[in-house]
Amino acid sequence: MSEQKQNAAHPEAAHGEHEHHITPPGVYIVIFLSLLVFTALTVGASYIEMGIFNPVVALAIGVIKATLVVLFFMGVKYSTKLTKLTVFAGLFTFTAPYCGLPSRTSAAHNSKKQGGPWWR
Amino acid sequence: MDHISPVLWQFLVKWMTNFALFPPEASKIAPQMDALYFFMVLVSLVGLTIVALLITVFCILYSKERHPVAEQIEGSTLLEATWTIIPLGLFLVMFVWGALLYFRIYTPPANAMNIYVVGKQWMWKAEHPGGQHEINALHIPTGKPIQLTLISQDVFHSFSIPAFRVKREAIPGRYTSVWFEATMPGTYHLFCTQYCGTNHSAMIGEITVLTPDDYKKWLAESTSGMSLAQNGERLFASLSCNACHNAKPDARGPSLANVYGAKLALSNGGTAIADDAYLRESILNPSQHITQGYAPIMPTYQGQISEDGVIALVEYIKNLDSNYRIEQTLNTTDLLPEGDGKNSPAASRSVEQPAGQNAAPKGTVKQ
Amino acid sequence: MSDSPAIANGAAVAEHHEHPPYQRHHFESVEQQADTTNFAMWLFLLTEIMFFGGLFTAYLILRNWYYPAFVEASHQLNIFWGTANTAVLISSSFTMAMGVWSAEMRKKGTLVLCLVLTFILGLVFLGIKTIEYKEKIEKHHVPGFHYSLQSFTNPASDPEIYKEYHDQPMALDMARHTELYFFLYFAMTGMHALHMIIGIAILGFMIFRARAGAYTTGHVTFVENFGLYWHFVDIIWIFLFPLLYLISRHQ
Amino acid sequence: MSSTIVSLPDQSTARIPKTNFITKENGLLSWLLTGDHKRIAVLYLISITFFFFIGGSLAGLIRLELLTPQSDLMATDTYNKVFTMHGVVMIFLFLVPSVPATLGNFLIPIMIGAKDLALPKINLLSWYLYVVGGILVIYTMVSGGVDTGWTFTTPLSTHYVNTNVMSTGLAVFIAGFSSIFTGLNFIVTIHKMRCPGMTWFRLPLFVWAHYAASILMVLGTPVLAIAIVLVALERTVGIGVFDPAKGGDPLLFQHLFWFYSHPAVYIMILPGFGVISETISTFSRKRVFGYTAVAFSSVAIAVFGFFVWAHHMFIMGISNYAVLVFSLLTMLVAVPSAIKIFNWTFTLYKGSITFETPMLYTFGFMGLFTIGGLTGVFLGASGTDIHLTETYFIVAHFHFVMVGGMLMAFLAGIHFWWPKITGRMYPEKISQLAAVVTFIGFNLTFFPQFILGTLGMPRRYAAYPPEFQVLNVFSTAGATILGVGYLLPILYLTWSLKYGAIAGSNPWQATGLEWQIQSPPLTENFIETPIMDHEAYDYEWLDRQKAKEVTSVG
Repeated sequence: MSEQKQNAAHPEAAHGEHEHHITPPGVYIVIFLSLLVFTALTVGASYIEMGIFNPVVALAIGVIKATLVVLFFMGVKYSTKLTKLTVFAGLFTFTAPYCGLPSRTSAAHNSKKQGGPWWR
Repeated sequence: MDHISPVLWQFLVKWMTNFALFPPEASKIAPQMDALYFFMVLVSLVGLTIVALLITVFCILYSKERHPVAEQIEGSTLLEATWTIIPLGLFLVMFVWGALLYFRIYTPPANAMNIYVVGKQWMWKAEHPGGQHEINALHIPTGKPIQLTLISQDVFHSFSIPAFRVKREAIPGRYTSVWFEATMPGTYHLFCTQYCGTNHSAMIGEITVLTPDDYKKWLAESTSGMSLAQNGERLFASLSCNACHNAKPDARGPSLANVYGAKLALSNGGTAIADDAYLRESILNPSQHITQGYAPIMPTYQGQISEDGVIALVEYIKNLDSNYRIEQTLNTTDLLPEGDGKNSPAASRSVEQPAGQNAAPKGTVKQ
Repeated sequence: MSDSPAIANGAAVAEHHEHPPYQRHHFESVEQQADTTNFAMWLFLLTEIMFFGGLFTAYLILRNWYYPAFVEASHQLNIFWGTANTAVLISSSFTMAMGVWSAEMRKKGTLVLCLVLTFILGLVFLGIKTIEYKEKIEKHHVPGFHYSLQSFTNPASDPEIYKEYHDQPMALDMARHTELYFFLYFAMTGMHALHMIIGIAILGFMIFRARAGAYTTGHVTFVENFGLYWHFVDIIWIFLFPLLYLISRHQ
Repeated sequence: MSSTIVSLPDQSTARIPKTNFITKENGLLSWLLTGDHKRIAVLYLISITFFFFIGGSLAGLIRLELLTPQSDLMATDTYNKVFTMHGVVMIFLFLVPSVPATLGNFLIPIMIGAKDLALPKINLLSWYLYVVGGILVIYTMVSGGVDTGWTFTTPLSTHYVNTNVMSTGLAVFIAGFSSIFTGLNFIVTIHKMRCPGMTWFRLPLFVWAHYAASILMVLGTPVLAIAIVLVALERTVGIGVFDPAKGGDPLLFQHLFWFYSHPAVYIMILPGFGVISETISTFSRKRVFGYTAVAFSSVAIAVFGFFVWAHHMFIMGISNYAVLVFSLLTMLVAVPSAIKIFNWTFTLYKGSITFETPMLYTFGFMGLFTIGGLTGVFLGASGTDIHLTETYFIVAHFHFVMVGGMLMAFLAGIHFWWPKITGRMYPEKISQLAAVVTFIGFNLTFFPQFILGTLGMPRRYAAYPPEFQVLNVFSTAGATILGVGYLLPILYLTWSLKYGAIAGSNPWQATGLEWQIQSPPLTENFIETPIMDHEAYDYEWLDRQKAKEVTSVG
């Protein structure tokens, strides 16, 4: 309690002690470059005929890129459990409605009755 | 005082004569629905009584006068588990029972007589296979399973017959269905229960349940001369559908004979069962429903045929299927007036039938 | 106040502390304040995810239903501009991250530079988006405004696209559904662009404040939280890009 | 029932503390620009009461129209507009913000020992958003109303009505963001602003309930927002996403809408649960029975509540598989509510019970919510849902939960914390009368509707078959009594602002942190940061505390 108050009086000191991690610019550069590489990859992959795997690869690369941004640019890797939990909760409520949504390929027939995620 | 008491008197008389806790049980499913309903009422009453009783007893025993100092109790895992597990068990029973009932109400038997119902602001239009049309009314016989195929022409409506305990939403753009078997002759309410705009409360009608004999009479009186399938046949010709779907060997479109209920191989590689919904969709959005081996040349009829027209076409195509026709004929001959049974397009079609079946292997894979 | 014994058993004497000017009165410490606003920002992003979620759901369901229409309609998008925009947005995210770093290291000059770069890259993104939108307007591919099906019922009439994809002419009933694709395209990218515009406006404000040195005295919360927002907008694009531009290229 | 726990200071010497959050600053502007959560709560209280009475008068009109089977008081059009406005006002402008924005706003920071909510400006912003939403609703009403029903069902709302759908949609959108910001603020505050010693399991259950409700607000409301944006675009541009004629999917709107609007039911009721936990503990002088179970059942309701939305669509043709999943989940979500009811009941066991007004409302809540909850199971079981949905049964069900549950809890809470907010007591006798009148009126109004629904009377009907009249007459008669029951508190609570007895800091001898500070509280709530050194609802701690005070004074 009193310690907290002292910290309040010396925000700089508190800042150094258990304030969040400062990511060095080197990490940012590496992430930046890998994001560019992944962008090139995903564009390249879209030019290769892979059937059902085209959307899978594209979305997988999207997920990897997003993960990199969340972990490093947004600093979740170094942040509190609470933030991680928040991110996870967001991910869960966002993706849960899509479960069972069939990834449509050109081969499968589609009728309104068949297409749809689990809640339809 | 003079004018109040008659009003009160009327009011009480009305109450006594009309008092009911649930509507008449006029269909086969109604007693089953009521059984579950009263089971739930019972459970609720018991639950409510337990809670009310406990509260009352505790309030008397532990009021401040009698019990000036409270005893602090943390909780009790055993008790809490009890009132978690017992309600959970009861709710699960209700869930299973309810689901069984649900599937019974929405799974029509194969031999059901099909009546089409189109909802529009603000009326119900019923179309009987024999060609009879009804607005805000429906005549049906007792003792026959009746399937309703519902669709809406504009907004959501809901077709509800409380005395039968059935209800189904009529949705724009897709068929839904429900079935029932009436047991008691009489007239019953038909309501639209899904709010549908200004005259929602005027979208009501009467279900008239007749004995099979009376129903036969009614059919004879209200016939329009042409069955629904015959109407469809006429429309089929006037839209020049038969220019392609003519069952000739070099036809540009697949033969429609025996298509209904068949598993079709589609040009995009998939398969589909040709049910009512499929037939409707393939008229309005043909390009997604091209049978294998045919070019995607069929134009869309979206916006050119009303829902009633589509229904007539669907019924016509369904009647081209011999199984369906036999089923429906078996189902309705004892109900139809003399000679009317031959009114179905089957009679006039029997000459073309062999040709249709010749072409069938090309487009359809019947399994 | 005799009747209000605040419970303060551990009662350290409440002396008045010198708070930095940016600490709001109801926080115990700057650290608590930073933590709190940071968490609030994350929660706000959570609501944003759910907001976009509705559009993603609509897109995926309708794509499932009208697959050929969605495929052919997406061929109208220009992968070059899409890729360029992705690179621009990633770069802006990078400069933003560097901005946060320079605020933390109290490098005022670098911070201003980074913010200005982010600002410019944001504008470039919107500029490219305008080019793309303009193309759609010219081809009458804006749903609801004289929408034209010509490119789909007769792909050869659209030589540039045809050269690339050799699309088959679509039946009218399917071609009609390309309008749904373009609506979702405009809704999703438009909603994203709206977020960009709001972000750029805030960036402009931040540049002024940064030049005045407001973020380089240890109070980096605002820059950090804005960074989260900016990266979030980036992530939305990271998913929009493949979903709208790429996954249908080969179907 | 002479015995009471009320202990007031000596009225001849007692004074309302000179400095408190009300007297700190003067002038209208000091209220309109305030960051103080207590002042914002009061602003909310005033605006919510205003809209409650608008919604209430609309309900009165509905009941009057239904007195006779014909639509004779007003045209069907007008009737449709009246019930739509009743729904919009009551749900978005009253029920959703009722307890959280008033009592929650006022109490959560104090209960956790903080000086304010984490984001005071956002808190003020959310009130302004609420007001803008409210003004838009009033604008809608005076400029001709809207008749889509509060559910905005497509394609009715997009292509078949010509009324003010846009302004209503905008109002709901904006009011939605008001509730998002309130929820966000609560979550952040509860996580980050707790005073030393205030662990999660020392939080009052009021705070737990609000935490659960806030999760739903933050995650659910944006989906409503996007659904409304799409409806607006559909109306203006004709985008076709919900339009079957263009290949869109009208059921998609139902999914998006209910994805919010079902959790919204829990947004409305959970804070009410919180109030009941506080009152029942205080008036039986006992710790809530099974604190952890009650706390976690709130969270369980929040989590399960997200995955039951399609039970509104059983008869609309969703897949059989979806019907099974959603029916099962609906049954599961009923269990935590049952747990709560029993835990509250057993809180009375071996307590020392008194019957002040908040406790009477609490009993009312428990009875009515039990009925409301159990009839919910009728609708969750897919089979019986077919017969009962879209009838007066469902109207009665959600009025039992929302009005019988939530409004009772709201009134319990208002009476309970009135002395804390204003520093004065309400008059006890007449308020007990009001509680009883409300309970009787409520049952008379809504119980006949269960029978009406079972008989098949559809909801939203301006005219109905004559055989339903008798029960409708009962219902309207009940509504009159109910109206009196709601008018009474307005009168005597206003009266008490000037003439009520001085309450002192802890009239109920309750244990919450809010009762340990002066009433009305100081702007920063506490003189110095409190330290929580005991469990919630620790009446022994309170006794020790009192004993200490006596000795120190002696």
